[in-house]
Amino acid sequence: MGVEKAEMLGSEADNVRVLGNNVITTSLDLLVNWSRSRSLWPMTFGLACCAIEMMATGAARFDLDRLGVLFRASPRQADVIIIAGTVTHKMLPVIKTVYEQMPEPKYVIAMGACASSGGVFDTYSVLQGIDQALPVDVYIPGCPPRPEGLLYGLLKLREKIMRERNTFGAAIGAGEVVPG
Amino acid sequence: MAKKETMTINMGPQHPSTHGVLQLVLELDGEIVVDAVPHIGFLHRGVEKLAENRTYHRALPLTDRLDYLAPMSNNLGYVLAVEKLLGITDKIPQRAKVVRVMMAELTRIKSHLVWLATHALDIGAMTVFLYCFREREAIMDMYEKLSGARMTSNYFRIGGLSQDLPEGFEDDVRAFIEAMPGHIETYEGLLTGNKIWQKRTIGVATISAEDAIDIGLSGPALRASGVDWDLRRDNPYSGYEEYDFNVIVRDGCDTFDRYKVRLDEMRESCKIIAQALDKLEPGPILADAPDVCLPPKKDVVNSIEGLIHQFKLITEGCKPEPGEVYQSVEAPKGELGFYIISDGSGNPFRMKIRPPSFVNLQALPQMVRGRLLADVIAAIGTLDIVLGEIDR
Amino acid sequence: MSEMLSLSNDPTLFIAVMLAKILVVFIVVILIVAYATYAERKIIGHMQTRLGPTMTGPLGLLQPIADGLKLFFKEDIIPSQASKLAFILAPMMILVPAFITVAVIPFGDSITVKGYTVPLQISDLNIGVLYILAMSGLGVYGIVLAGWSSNNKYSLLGGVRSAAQMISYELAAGLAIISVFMLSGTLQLSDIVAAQSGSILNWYIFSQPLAFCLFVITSLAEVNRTPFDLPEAETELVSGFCTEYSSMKYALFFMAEYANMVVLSAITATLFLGGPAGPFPGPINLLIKVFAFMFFFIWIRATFPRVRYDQLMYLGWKVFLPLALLNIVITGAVVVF
Amino acid sequence: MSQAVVAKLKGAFAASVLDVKEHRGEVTVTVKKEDIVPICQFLKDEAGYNFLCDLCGVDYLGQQPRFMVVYNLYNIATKERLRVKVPVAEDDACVDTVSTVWATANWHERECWDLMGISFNNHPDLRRILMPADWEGHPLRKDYPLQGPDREPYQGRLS
Repeated sequence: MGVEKAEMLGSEADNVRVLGNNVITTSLDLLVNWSRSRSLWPMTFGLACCAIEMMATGAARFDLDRLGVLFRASPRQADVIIIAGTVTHKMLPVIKTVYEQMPEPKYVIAMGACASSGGVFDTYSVLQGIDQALPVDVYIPGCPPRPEGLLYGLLKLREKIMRERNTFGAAIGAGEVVPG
Repeated sequence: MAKKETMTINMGPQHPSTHGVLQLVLELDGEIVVDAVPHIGFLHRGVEKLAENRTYHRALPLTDRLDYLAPMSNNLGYVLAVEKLLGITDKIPQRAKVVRVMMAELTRIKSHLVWLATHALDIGAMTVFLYCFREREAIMDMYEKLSGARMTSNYFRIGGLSQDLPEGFEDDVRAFIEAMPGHIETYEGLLTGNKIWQKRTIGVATISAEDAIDIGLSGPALRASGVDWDLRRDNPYSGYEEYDFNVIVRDGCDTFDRYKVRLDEMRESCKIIAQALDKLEPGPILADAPDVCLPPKKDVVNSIEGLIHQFKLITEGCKPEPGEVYQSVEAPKGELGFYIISDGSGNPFRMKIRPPSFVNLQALPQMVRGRLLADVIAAIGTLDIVLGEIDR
Repeated sequence: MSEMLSLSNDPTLFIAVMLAKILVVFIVVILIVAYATYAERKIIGHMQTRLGPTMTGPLGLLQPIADGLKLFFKEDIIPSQASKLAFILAPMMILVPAFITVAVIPFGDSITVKGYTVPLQISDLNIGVLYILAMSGLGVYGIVLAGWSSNNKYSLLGGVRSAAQMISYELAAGLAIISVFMLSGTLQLSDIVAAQSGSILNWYIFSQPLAFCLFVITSLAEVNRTPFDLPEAETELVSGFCTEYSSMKYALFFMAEYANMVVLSAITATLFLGGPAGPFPGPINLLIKVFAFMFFFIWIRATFPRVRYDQLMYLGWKVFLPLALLNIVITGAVVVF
Repeated sequence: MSQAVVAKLKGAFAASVLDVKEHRGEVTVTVKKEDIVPICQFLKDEAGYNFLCDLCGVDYLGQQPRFMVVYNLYNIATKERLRVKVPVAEDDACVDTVSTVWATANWHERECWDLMGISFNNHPDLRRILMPADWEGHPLRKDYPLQGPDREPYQGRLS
């Protein structure tokens, strides 16, 4: 029924058409979104100063583990890549490779001024913002951002994931995720 | 005999234990390292070039981001070099000197804590990591009280300090240095006597004194090879000659001794901080050199003269006479040098930074050749490298 | 004494009871495995002045479920250069032996169903101990296969390390157990438990303290836990043999590690601590002992650094093996004279 | 003390020492580039400057010769410093390597080549070190734009 309805509406995106919007799919989406947002495993991937602040966030006082955040060393097991530090032209191909190695769904957090815009390093070797290469979900300002900033960024990412639709459908191969 | 095949393995730039973005190309024969070639530059941000395009005051924040584990040590090296270039080294007030020493030593503790945390984590002891970060947070709080930032403090100024110590700061420091030796005991309790830790560190990644000098090692890594050299004592700066402290030297040349040297250095730092606290007396915090020093913030926001003064100094910069100086400080990782050439303008003509980690990292291949893969991790940890200053 | 329930005297009931036992044991083990991850994060967290998961569900209790669901719904990557069949097979090959080992562990005395005696044990093999050794020997193939089929050098190193490690420690573990059944005179686990019944002093931990220590340490090595977690040493080999695994396959590895931990705790409890003997009903006693061992494993992980590969080999072949042999000789002497 | 070393150096390499300067208590000796290796060897063996702190290139764009290679030396026994400079012409931007004297010079010289474009004869492994291997140009030269050659500099800035 949901399928027909969506087709009739016509205005809905193609990918929502497959499973549609009904009580079952939305609650399944909710379940998937809930699990994804509650278990965000970032890559152990530090570039510069921000990486130290990221470590501090994982340490005792802020304790990312409370949110279910567990650092994984292999990109294959990670859900989110936190670009923590300055991205140089020499490093960019590596970051792209790592990003491509991550399984879908994957998210990108640009942590700090350098990752967001190049920061103070407006020079020949620095990429002026990782958004030139990767689709960034959350930007965190600061040089470096405080741990609270990173926590807030992760919570914002959670909200964003919770707004996604057709996540269950995408997981079983029907259509694609509609970003929230 | 069958032909021996080696395997080339690429460690980094994305690897959990290369301390950032170091890339090591290892040639392995089974688990034995035949050769290791470090590749650096993945964090090259052009700090030296950028500094040439900025006035002396505006280049200061860049130094925070070199060795981001010890920002105040970098600040100190830079301001000392510029002061030397300007010829105002004698004019720095006593209070500023004492606070500089105190903060530099706190920074040393902070840097060593991160070193111990990551080194232990690399070898597999994860609890030490969290304990060290717990103590580090106390220093971070002090940093924040003092400068408003947890890491990139930018607190020292050419000619003195940016602002005076906040109220109650001395009590915080005193409480910290009273508690710190106990915490160091805890780390030692977890590691020093631990048989596995000893097995993993004693006799690992050795380098003789001769080789160490030849390759340019400095700081704790050199002192653990039995070379008695500490810039704080041998070429004192910022009034270090007035403090009573021991230079820790051990002659085991291995990872374990480098570990012990750094732990004992933390204890010595506590002693220096205690002496600095006793020396702390009210007084000016900026040198009496208006053509060089930025005016106090309250003048900038309250009077037009102060504002113009600040504006002129920031945009045009202070102008040292043409010449060149090399000033080095004993940073937590070794000799941190600033070589600055002035052409008489407001920007440094050339600023070369001598980063200790850059030089220390050169020793890595000869430390790990013929050893096991797991020792590479220990060797990287024991050199205490920071990619921010290696690549600049 | 009523008759033992078997396939010959009441086939329907026998199959029903068997299935019920299997189901219950399976669910219990799965639950323990899921919550062992939670317990590990919580316990290590508290040891490290942290809290561990708190935000997902009350006290963070839903954390393992969120993790599991997330992994289930994630994209499953099979690297193009991987050897596909082996790559898919490997996680199962490591998980299945872990689970089927549970079949021989007695988890209580017998109960009576419709006048028949039903032992609280899925299958009372007369070569139970050998079966355990054989199954834990199978597990290593999963890891080696995973390491080799991923076509990744880190995985390969992890696989090779684990093969060497498991082979050397299997031997020491096996020899440590030999002294136990030299005392009991049987390979049947229910008989070994029976031999330890009566008093707490009959437990083999008291008559075989050396064998007990050896077995606990070698079992740490067999389940790849700190300080012997070399095959997946995160700071050396990224994620070791499971570097290339994502999604559900990775979850299987994750579960296998904890399942192995549960199984080895249960085996240790059975062989040395009297199995289900104790003040409470049998299964609860066994669970208490299993949890105690798991707590011990977690505690070790929070405390010790990792040993190096050559040191591990040295320990296995030059320390544990001779000690185990010595123990056998002494036990033999005591038994004979 | 450093002056004594300079006098000794002048005695041994009279023709090579071009200039001696003192600024803020630091002695700088400018020498001819042809003799840099023997001079360094002399300073290391005879004068005890066993520690090469730093080696870098400086670009004096518009002057002749255009480049200087600067060696900052240190004597661990007497705690003395000395700076040796070598002028290098643009059309022959090439100096003999001192990595045979101090092994530490290896990476410093690579960096100097990478960022300043001064090459070193007989260097064991002269590759780019900080920039990618396929990078064009030498960024620390004064005629290299700060933001790189392919990017228009932002106009609304102060410096």
